[in-house]
Amino acid sequence: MIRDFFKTLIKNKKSLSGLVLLGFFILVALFAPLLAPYPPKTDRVEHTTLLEENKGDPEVLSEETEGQNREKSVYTVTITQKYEKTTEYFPTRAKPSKDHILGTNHAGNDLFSQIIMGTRVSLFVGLATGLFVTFISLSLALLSGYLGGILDDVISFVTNVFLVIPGLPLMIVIGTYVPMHGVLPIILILSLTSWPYPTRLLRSQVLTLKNRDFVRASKMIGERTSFLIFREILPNMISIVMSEFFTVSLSAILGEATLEFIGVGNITVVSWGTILYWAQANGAILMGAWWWFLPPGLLIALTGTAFVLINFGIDEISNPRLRKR
Amino acid sequence: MHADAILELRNLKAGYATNAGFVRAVDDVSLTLHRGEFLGIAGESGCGKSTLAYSIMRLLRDNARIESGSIIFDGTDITSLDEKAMNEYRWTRMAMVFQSAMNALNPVLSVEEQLVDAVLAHKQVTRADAKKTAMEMLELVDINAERIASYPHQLSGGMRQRVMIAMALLLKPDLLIMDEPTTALDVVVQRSILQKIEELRHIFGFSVIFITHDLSLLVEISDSLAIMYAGKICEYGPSREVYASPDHPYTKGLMNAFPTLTGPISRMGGIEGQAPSLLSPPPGCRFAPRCNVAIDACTKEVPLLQVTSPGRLCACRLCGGNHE
Amino acid sequence: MNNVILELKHVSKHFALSGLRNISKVVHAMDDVSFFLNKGESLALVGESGSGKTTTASVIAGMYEKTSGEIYLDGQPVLPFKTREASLRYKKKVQMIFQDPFASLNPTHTIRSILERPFLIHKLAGSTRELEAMLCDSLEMVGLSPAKEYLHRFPHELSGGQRQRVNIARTFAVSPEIILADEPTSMLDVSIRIGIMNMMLDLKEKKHVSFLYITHDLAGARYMSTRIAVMYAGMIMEIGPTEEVIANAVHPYVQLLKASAPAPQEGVRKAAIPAKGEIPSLVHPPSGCRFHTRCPYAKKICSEEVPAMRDIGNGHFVRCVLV
Amino acid sequence: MKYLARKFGMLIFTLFVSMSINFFLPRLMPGDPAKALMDRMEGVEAEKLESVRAAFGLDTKDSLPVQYGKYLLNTVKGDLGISLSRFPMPVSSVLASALPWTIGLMGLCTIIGFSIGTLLGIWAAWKRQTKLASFTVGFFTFIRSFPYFWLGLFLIYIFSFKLKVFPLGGAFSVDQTRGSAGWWLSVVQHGILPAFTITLSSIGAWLLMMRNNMINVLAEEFITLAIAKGLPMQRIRLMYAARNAILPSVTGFAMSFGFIVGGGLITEMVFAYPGMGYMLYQAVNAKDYPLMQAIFLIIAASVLVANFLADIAIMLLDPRVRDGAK
Repeated sequence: MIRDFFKTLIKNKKSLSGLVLLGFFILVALFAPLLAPYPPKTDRVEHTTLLEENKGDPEVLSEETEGQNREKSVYTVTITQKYEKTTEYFPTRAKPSKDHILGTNHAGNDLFSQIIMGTRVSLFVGLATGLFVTFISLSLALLSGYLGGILDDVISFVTNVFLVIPGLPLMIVIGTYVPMHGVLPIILILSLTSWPYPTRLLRSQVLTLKNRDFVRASKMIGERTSFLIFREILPNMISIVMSEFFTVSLSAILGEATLEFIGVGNITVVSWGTILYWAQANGAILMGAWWWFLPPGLLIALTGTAFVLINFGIDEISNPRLRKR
Repeated sequence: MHADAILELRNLKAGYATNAGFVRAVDDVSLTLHRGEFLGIAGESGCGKSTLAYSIMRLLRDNARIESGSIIFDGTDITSLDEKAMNEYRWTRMAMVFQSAMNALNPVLSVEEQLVDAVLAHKQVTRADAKKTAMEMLELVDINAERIASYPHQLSGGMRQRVMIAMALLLKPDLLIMDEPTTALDVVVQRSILQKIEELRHIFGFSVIFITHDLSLLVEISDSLAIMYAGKICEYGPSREVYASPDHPYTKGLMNAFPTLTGPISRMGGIEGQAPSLLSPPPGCRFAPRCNVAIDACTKEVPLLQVTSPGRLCACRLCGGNHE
Repeated sequence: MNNVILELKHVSKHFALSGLRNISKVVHAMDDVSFFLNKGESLALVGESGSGKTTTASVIAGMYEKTSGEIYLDGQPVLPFKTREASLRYKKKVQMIFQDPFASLNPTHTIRSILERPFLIHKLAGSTRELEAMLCDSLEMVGLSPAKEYLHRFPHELSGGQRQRVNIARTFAVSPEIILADEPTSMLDVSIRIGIMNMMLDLKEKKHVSFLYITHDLAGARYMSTRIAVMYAGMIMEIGPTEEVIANAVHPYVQLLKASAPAPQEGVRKAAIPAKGEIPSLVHPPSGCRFHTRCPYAKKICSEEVPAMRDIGNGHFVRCVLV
Repeated sequence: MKYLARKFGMLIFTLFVSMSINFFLPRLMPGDPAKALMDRMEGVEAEKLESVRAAFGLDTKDSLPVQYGKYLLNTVKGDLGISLSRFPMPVSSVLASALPWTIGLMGLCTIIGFSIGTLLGIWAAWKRQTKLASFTVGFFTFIRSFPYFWLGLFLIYIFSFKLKVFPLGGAFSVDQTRGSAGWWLSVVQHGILPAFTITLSSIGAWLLMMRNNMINVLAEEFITLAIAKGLPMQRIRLMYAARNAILPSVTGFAMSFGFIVGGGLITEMVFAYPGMGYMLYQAVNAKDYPLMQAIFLIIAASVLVANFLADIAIMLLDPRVRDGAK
């Protein structure tokens, strides 16, 4: 059935283009280290050449500065070898050029490389949050929708309460308290604020399906509850679950960028959001450094568009009224 | 055009586009309805009877359209009218009652607003006068005029359908089209509404096209009967005659498909198989694949609707008619 | 009587309304319902929507827990089930056909995976080959042949009539003793209804099952059953041998139902039916006889006390004080 | 009325939950909260630290429930503690200076965004076969994928940096006397870009919601009946279609309000617009915890009130809700 779902998804023009776009970003993220011309956090390139064998003690033979950004030193490292190392520092805040197609930032990091590597973080945070939230909300929805009773009352009540507490300010406040190591805290904070809506939506879907005759018929022949939930109800929820997954992922990507931009996230990580943070912190606009802040935003929007397109396709599949006639 | 005909359909073709192709739900239908006549159209789901009703009111929307043929209402071919001119006919000359009053009534407007709306759209009267007309009409369908302030959800299923009927008769139309008006109702309520329609017909003298899948109902209440199968009319005639001696094998099968409340209980037959898809109807007679008296020729030639006896028509090569 | 297979004694089912504002409000879906079903017999349960006929079937099926009363299968009180084994044992004997053929087959499963479940759950097949044979048999039994043609299909590839046949095949898979048929033909096209009815009648004879046939159509009930029970607003109003109840309806409601049913063979348009109105709210059912608000013969006493079931002989019972 | 009472109860309870989050959040941090705070604020003067401890109720020997009770009481009375970054100003007076700007900007933008989006949605559904309608829907869908703040950056770059038609940031010109005509003009000038950003990015949500609802409603039988009745198209579009289609939008309005307020806050940050959002930004950077938490509380409260108002609107618009039938 999942295979059928993707088959219909591929047949739909909108969702197909969304899937292609998303696939492109995933490929970029997977092969980022190969695609990025430089490591994202480096500000220089070093060339080292072996000059001669040497039997003396390690020593620096000569040191000179060539121009503004170039140093040259001749030294021996061990007792046997003599090297020449050329360190070339990247210019800072440089315009796009042949060497740096999207220029460099205030620390001289290559922005193109940062953007490529940033795809990883943004996409990972988005998809991981989407996956996590979908799992949580689906579990809650099945529990509360199928089992009903007091559990349902409690879950729906809590859902309704958290549904109206504004998410972004809450994320910011929590984010400033939580120590940021890696990207896990951000995923957790994003999840914390985005579970209520999908939970509510999925729960109402479970309630509808639960009362469908095919579930009652299965119960009548003696199926266990687990079978009813996972084999009878769940397969009928694929499109709505997928649609929720993409919606949550999109808002997580936007949310991550926003938190990073404000400086609440982990600013040492290279992501689209932190690129924008550093751009803003260093007055990129006032310098007219469009190459610094335009590309990350455009990429966020393109990723978002991919998700939205996929969801358009899903909507058209599951709601015939929206189909183009 | 017959002198006393209020409506005449000539070779009407209509249908809707789907992803898989065009579904011609009404295929070459010709019918005449006389003034004051009660015509029943019976057919199973998907036979095109609703498309036929919507065509007459020119209500086909989105992907649905009238392909060809003419609908002559009181001497005018309304298929050629523009929307503005068509609106002169809608509700003043012909009105319609839908199957589900719950879905057909606007849930956020009161009964008053919805009734008054219809009057004000066509008549230059004050709001108060329109309301007075509406209240009188509600009383006629046995609803307390004070209920005019109600919203649809505050009424029971039967009352909603009565409101629909009151709404349809507000402007005293010449033709009332009823698309399965009682299918969603319980049998007792259904009966009382049918009686009400009869009563009102004697007061106002309108003609009725009554569409339903329930043939047993039609035999009792309609003057004439048209049986539809897979987009075509296969038999037409006075109700009692069609009931007493059906010509078409499909009609015969249908007549043998209703258990009765009186008389001996005998094993009934029904009809084997299922109605064909209108996307790719079978060649020749569309009923041939299910017909137990079909011969080879039936699957090759389309039978035409032919007069078999005065006032009666049948589209079957085995009941005396000719064929293409 | 050792011929009785199923018996209901004063069974009631009240649904609590959800939500805080409706606390303490209940829907009286089924009140004081008593009847029995003989082995191999077909009893029709007739009523309009909201009469409680589907609730009755669901309570017997164990889908809803009854509020009060007792249900006996083979003379033993059953429900609620204490163990899964007890539940399975019961379901092996009592099966249900659902009304809507479009909703009662899971659209994501093939006919095979739907139909093999009862055999697997109740461990009826010893081997895969045996299972295959059983699947084919049960499809051919309901007139879907060749069976292999249907097994790999999805429900949406079948017509309404074919789906209802699959449903019936599923209920018969466990060789039950009782079939609860909840308006099995009401959503089907007129021309194929009678075919499904005939098939059920044949299966009843062949498999020696008892039928509780639920319907709103009096004529259909007459075609299908030997005894008939008429429900109104959650209560049984009249019960007895089919021909007798239909020919000599005693309860005013049953008379009304009879007068309302289409009857083309009678030839003339019938006189106005006496009663008006619709089934009352079951949250606040009328006091006394539930029909008194619509009854043309109602007296003062009718609104005061609930009439008891009265035996008028020949297995014919009526719940009306005027009889 | 029961409906309103229930909604009001929900409002109060949610407010209580928000306050509780505020109270427990610092206490949920691992280890001793006071020490954790001190660690985070190296080099803070002793008196500031004291006020932090006081603000969080960490200076007392009271038990947790007593602290909680005191906190709730103080909050209800409007005592939100002392700001750290603007020491020793009380948080409430810091907020008082920011609130009018936010209410002015956001209130206006929300109403404009909702109105334009909803009207466009009605239009896009009615004319959905046309190219222009599909293009509009596509355009706003794309816009919606941009983060609010980035859209702000982009507009500043184009209109303020390149074209120099609008100021770069702030809410008014410091050269003008407060309250003078010139000052008001500068307020408008400063407001246009942020307002445009918020409106532009919020329109998409309303448009799509309304369009989808409209398309669903247009397929309903009561629309067919309205056409059959020969009603004027304008009346069908508004009283029959839009009147029904707007109901989910109003509910959605209430729910998305928090999101839009959030987006608006970020927009303020980009434009250095001296409202709640910019203040939150400053508070985050200065680790001014009492101010931050108070801002969260104020935003939560206003979103909740907006929700309540939307519930009232729904009640007025939908007779089924009024009767408790839905």
